[in-house]
Amino acid sequence: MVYSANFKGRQFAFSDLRTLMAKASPRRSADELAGLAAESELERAMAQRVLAEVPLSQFIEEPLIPPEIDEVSRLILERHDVVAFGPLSGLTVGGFRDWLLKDTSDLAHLQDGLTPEMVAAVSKIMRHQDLISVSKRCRIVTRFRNTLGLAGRLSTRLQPNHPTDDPRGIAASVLDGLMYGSGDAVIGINPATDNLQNVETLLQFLGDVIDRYEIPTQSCVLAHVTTTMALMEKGVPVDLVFQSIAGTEAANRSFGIDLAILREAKSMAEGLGRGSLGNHLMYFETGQGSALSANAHHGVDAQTVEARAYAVARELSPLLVNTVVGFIGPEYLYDGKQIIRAGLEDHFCGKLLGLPMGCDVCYTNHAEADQNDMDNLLTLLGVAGCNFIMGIPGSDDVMLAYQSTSFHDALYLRETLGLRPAPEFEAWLETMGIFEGNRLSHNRREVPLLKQFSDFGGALK
Amino acid sequence: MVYSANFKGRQFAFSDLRTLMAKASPRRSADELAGLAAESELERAMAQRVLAEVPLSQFIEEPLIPPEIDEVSRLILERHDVVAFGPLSGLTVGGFRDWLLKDTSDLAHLQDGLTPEMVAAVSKIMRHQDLISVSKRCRIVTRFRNTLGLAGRLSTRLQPNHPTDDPRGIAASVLDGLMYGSGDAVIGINPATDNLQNVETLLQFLGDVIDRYEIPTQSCVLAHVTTTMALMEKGVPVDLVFQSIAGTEAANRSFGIDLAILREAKSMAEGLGRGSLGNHLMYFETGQGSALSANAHHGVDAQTVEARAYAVARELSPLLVNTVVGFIGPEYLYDGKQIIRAGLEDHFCGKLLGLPMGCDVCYTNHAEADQNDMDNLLTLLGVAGCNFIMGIPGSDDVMLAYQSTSFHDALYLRETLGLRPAPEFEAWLETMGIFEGNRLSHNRREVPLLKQFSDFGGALK
Amino acid sequence: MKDPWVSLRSFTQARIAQGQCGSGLPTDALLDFQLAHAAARDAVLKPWSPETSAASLEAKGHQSLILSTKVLTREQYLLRPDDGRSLSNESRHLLESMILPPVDIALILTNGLSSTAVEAHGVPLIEEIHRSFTVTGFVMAPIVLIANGRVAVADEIGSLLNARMSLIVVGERPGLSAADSVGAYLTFGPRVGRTDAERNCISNIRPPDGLSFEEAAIKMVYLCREGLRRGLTGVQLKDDMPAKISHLESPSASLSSLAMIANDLDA
Amino acid sequence: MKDPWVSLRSFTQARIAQGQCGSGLPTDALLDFQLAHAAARDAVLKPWSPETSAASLEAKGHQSLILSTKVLTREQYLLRPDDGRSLSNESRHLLESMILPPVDIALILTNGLSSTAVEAHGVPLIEEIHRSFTVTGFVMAPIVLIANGRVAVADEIGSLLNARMSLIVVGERPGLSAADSVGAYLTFGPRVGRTDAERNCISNIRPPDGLSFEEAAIKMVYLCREGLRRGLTGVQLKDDMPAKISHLESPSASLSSLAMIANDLDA
Ligand code: B12
Ligand code: B12
Repeated sequence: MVYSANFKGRQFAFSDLRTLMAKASPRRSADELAGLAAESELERAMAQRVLAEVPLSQFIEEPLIPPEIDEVSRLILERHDVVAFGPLSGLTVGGFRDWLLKDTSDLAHLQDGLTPEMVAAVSKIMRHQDLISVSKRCRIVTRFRNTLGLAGRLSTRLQPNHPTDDPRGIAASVLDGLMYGSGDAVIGINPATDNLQNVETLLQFLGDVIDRYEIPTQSCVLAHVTTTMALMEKGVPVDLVFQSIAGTEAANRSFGIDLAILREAKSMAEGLGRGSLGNHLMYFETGQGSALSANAHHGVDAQTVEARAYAVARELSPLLVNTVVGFIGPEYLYDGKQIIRAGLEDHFCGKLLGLPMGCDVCYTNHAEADQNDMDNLLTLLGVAGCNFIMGIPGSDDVMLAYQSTSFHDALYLRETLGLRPAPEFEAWLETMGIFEGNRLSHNRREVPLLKQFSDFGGALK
Repeated sequence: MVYSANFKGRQFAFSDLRTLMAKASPRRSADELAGLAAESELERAMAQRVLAEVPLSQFIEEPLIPPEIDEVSRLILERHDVVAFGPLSGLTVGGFRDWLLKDTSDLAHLQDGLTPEMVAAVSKIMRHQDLISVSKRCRIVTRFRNTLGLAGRLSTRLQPNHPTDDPRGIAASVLDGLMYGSGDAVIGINPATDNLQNVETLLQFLGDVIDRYEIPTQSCVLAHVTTTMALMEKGVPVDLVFQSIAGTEAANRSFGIDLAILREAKSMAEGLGRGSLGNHLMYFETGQGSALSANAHHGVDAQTVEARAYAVARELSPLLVNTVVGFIGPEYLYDGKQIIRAGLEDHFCGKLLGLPMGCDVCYTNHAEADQNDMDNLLTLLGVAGCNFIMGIPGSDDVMLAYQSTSFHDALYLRETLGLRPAPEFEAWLETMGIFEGNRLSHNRREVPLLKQFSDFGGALK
Repeated sequence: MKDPWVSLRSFTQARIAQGQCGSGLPTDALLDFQLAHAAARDAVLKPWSPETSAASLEAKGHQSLILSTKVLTREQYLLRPDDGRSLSNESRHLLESMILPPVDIALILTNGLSSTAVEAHGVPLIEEIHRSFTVTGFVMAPIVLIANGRVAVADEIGSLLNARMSLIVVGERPGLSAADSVGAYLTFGPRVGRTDAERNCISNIRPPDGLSFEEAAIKMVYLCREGLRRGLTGVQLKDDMPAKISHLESPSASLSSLAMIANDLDA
Repeated sequence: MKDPWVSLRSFTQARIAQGQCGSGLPTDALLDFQLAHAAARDAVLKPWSPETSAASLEAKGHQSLILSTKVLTREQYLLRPDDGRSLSNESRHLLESMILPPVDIALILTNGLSSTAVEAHGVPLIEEIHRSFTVTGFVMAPIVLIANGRVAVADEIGSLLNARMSLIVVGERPGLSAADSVGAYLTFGPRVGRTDAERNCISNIRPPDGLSFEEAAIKMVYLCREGLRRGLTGVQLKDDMPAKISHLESPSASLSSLAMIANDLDA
């Protein structure tokens, strides 16, 4: 196919689909760093026009990364369901956007017919309001010990990190989070050290808390997947298996993983049979720029590679997936504006591909962003029906050194948009006297949890 | 009072309340242009700390602009209601923020106890989420021929401007707007020329449309107030009286107005008795930077001067007030980020001061902003309970040369947040076959209005 | 996808009858918009060199004077309106050093926010204005061309040119559909410190979609006559010119309109 | 305003028990946050001059070598990680021209994303590492100091220094509550093109709230021993060092820990 068009006598030509996709991307520093970005707003607008005319089927004909050299491409092509694609097969990218806006059904059923590249392509020609209103119509529900992703619900990952993994410090943050109603998506610790004994201690601690207070939620220690596998082999109880993933085989290898490892980890964890309501038990994080950072992007723009990571995730029926959107830094998403755009894109692409998509609404101190940008993205994602966000004491992750959403942010969003926690967790919060009608209870300072917790496991002595 | 504080041994001192207010303002180009802005983020953060400690009553003691030289200052001080202020009189600015967030009542009753400066001050130490959640709790309802500002409602001004005021072109845009459900706040034309006969023709035209189709709404031609007065004197029927206003006497004089003129215009229009449901009939537009542009800001920061304009508006019990937030250009609000912040501030301040606050969510081509920024602000204001936004065909005002919200934008917002037009107008839309359950009707292409309109007044022949 | 009333587009440049997909804009319309925005953004930073316009005017027999403001770049122009409102030191000294006889009108052209606009319409509009004022009997100062000016720079220039009235033609900010719009602002008794309440404005001059040069010039002559007679411009000077004068059937009708104005006022 | 469990703050720097106003953060907490953010932003652009550190090391009897990356400014550092990953031409030529004997460990210090961090901890940490490795019998290359480096620059340096293993100490991005955190990354067989899957990491070194220098150094020695023995670093090299080694009762206990490692491995 030839990709070109004219504007006032000026010819704009794009050598291939990969180049066209990159030039059609809304501006971001990652693509500029990679030398793939449009050179002017005019070139970008022209690329979007040309892209709108590309038939969706072209993405099957012209893979952006050859399947011969990349297992993610192979996965995408093998799993593409021609029957499900049927109703869309005659559409162009532009026609697909129109179709999405016109249709009024729940869109979750489309996933098998779509490839990440198709979804990335359509997102590139969508305004924020399009991304929001279409995402809102994709509800993806998953279950382990509770039910996540229902309409009108917003869940949170309680993230109680500590710079030395001191169990007392972690316990203090867990308590804080629970007292603010956080933790229905997962209570998930990033371990400061990947030491096996340390990770085991943390897993035991979280397991004990969940058991003792009968919290309808799941735990996770976000060590490298191979570390978690080593522990499962030793018989350590594991709820969710975490891994950072990316959209190319080479990028995943730079993370020390491949599809086989992930599949193996999943089946090991399934063998433990720890889910009570369902068996979704993988947890993945992603983020635009990680493949480029590993020099493993094959000339594909950051947003498209990101969408490809969702094909990896989809293959493993995860409980939770979130983009850590502003996590890495300004070399990939320069400022609040770029972070907000990327957050909405990632949420949209993930949802359309059938993922239980959450978002770590976040930024680092070296990016041009602040809490106000995060309030914007947070609110927009709330409207768009995001499955979950993070909950970190006062937004300040003292180990990972970045700012994400706080327990308070979740309260704000729930109150303002009338969203509620996962039903099982909500019931627990009411029983424990923490919530009272979707708000913090007035007698929260006297709830039994508070007293008990201080005695718990000696941790807080 | 002395305004100063220490940070790690560094002393930050602010010479007076006016300076403190300016330095505590979130960054914007207007204050930088005026030489009033904080010199670093650190100085800004320190100014916010010091400001948080200032008692609200200090704003009465230390007027930012002396009442001796400014009638707006006099108005503010004279109208300040000590009884209504009572419950707040012991609070500092910081304490006031806490109080606002803690309180759960409708806040509309506070207005008489508050001065613009107090409200501006507290807004400066509020994050976007604070501005949104507090604004949401202020419902200000006004009436002329319909009921505006009810909870769960979102109205629009239909703005059918044309570069030569050609009635056929204007009629075409009016039809377009009505067919998309726009126009319950007002059908309001900015006349390209201030020629008396021309303004009269436009007024007649709008009056005829409203009468003929019995549209429960009001019309306005946004000429200079003295032009509108001249026409009223001649007996021309006028629904709403429009004027741009600013927050200082000198700035208003540069607009060719003062309080006396506005009061006179209001009583002339009241004399016409054209409102059927109520007698709110003034319409004001404002925007940060206009006083500075007229060199009439007296060293006060742009956001505070803007809030003072609301005291002018409040005095005249308007039907509609909106900030035209990104209208002037990058010298006052540089980019999407600054525009979004200012939009949320203005809406918050206006609401807290008791105004039926709308927002012209907009930007110019010389600012660093785009439709995505506007989608953000639009959605955030929808969540915050904004009374109305603009409706312009395809966002493109072909006479004023800027981009605002479109008819489609209003549909998006209504659908996504479940907001509805003013009840009387909603009923009309259903009767006319344009809407069907808060959405465009499927048989919209056959509605009688369409056929009739083409014959109307010869305009569209 | 368009709506059935799309034919009404012949009456307006407004983006009406675009159709809809659900509550959204159809893709075509959205992409058109983004393209227009990209093009408009480019237009903003485009510089203007008054020399070319001076040469064109010269060719038509008009003398002109090139001045400069305190602005050096387009970026500065956007962020520092104050600099666009004042003459550079050299230009001020130049004017101060000239001995100028009193005149009726100081006519000024600046690119303002749109170089595209003054490139498209600047010279013919200035010519039309000059012709209209001259036939009506006004005494004109040399035409001033100045890059990167704001409206209020006409105050300083007008007073230094010893003019009773200043008339500045300025590129209006470029819109999405039209980047070529020009405005004209009149100020009686120009001097630094005048406010906008003391000016009159004629906006959206941009044939064929906006006001024509002839209509614009007639309106200017009308307002100037009135303004000079009453000794003021601004909100107190209402534009009550009857439609019969301004609605020209053909460009050549403009002379008779001008005659009407002259008669009206002299009466 | 604080919550009753505020005393738990003694266990963590995390902003727990802040209290609430409705669903919002109390004003005090919000303003604290904004102040911390303002301060952290300043820290990011702060440059670092390796010369001062070199002098301090010299004073303690350590030789060091100052190199440079392709990065010239902090702004460039932030936007061009690729430049932070490669040596400047001069530095590369310098190393290429030196004749270097094979060594076990190339020890490198760079400010990375936080000059504050390396200023606070760089020299004492490097000393502690050097001491620990030396007592355990490793042969060390001259210490390299390099401004504006990324982790992967250790690949190029390590290979040019003819080292079996590279160990780079880098300023981690500054957080809101701590701008002084340092990380260390180990790579067996350093050469350009190594991926992060082939490294090990020890992070959050920043006494008193993070890891102590002694504990960090012991862990490094442990991982290096293991890595050199097995001929790899990265995901396949799991940190299974028993807690009894790493949890030091006192700094002076570190020598006996090191001895334990040496014994463990030699056995
Ligand atoms: C940014 C970051 C990432 C980014 C890196 C991409 C990038 N371009 O920066 C992403 C999100 C991709 C990432 C991924 C992972 N990370 Co990481 N990451 C960080 C973080 C927050 C900052 C690093 C930093 O400032 N470096 C300094 C700058 C100047 O150096 P740089 O050259 O720009 O950055 C390089 C390194 O940071 C390296 N890197 C990043 N993470 C990791 C992890 C390991 C084990 C290694 C060897 C290298 C490495 O990648 C960057 C590009 O080469 C640190 C926490 C901290 N406070 O430092 C955790 C941290 C280093 N990561 C950690 C982990 C566990 C991981 C994962 C293994 C998680 C997982 N289960 O998949 C993955 C995979 C890493 C891999 N092998 O490639 C741990 C390491 C724990 C340990 N002691 O081993 C840390 C300490 C955080 C934590 N406790 O969870 N990470
Ligand atoms: C920006 C703008 C404003 C801004 C000006 C502030 C600023 N710093 O720029 C604000 C919002 C304050 C404003 C206010 C008003 N404006 Co106005 N404005 C414009 C606009 C959109 C662009 C002007 C432009 O690009 N100028 C070119 C740049 C390069 O010059 P500048 O020196 O930077 O700008 C100066 C002038 O634009 C001047 N100005 C702006 N509006 C007006 C109106 C009049 C009558 C005068 C004399 C001067 C004036 O103010 C600026 C600062 O000095 C034009 C529409 C257009 N397409 O041009 C309408 C326009 C000029 N404004 C108009 C009107 C009616 C008004 C108001 C009288 C409305 C009212 N009822 O109050 C007020 C008051 C104006 C006054 N007397 O001060 C009309 C004029 C109609 C006419 N033929 O007389 C126009 C054509 C739009 C319209 N049709 O409604 N305006």
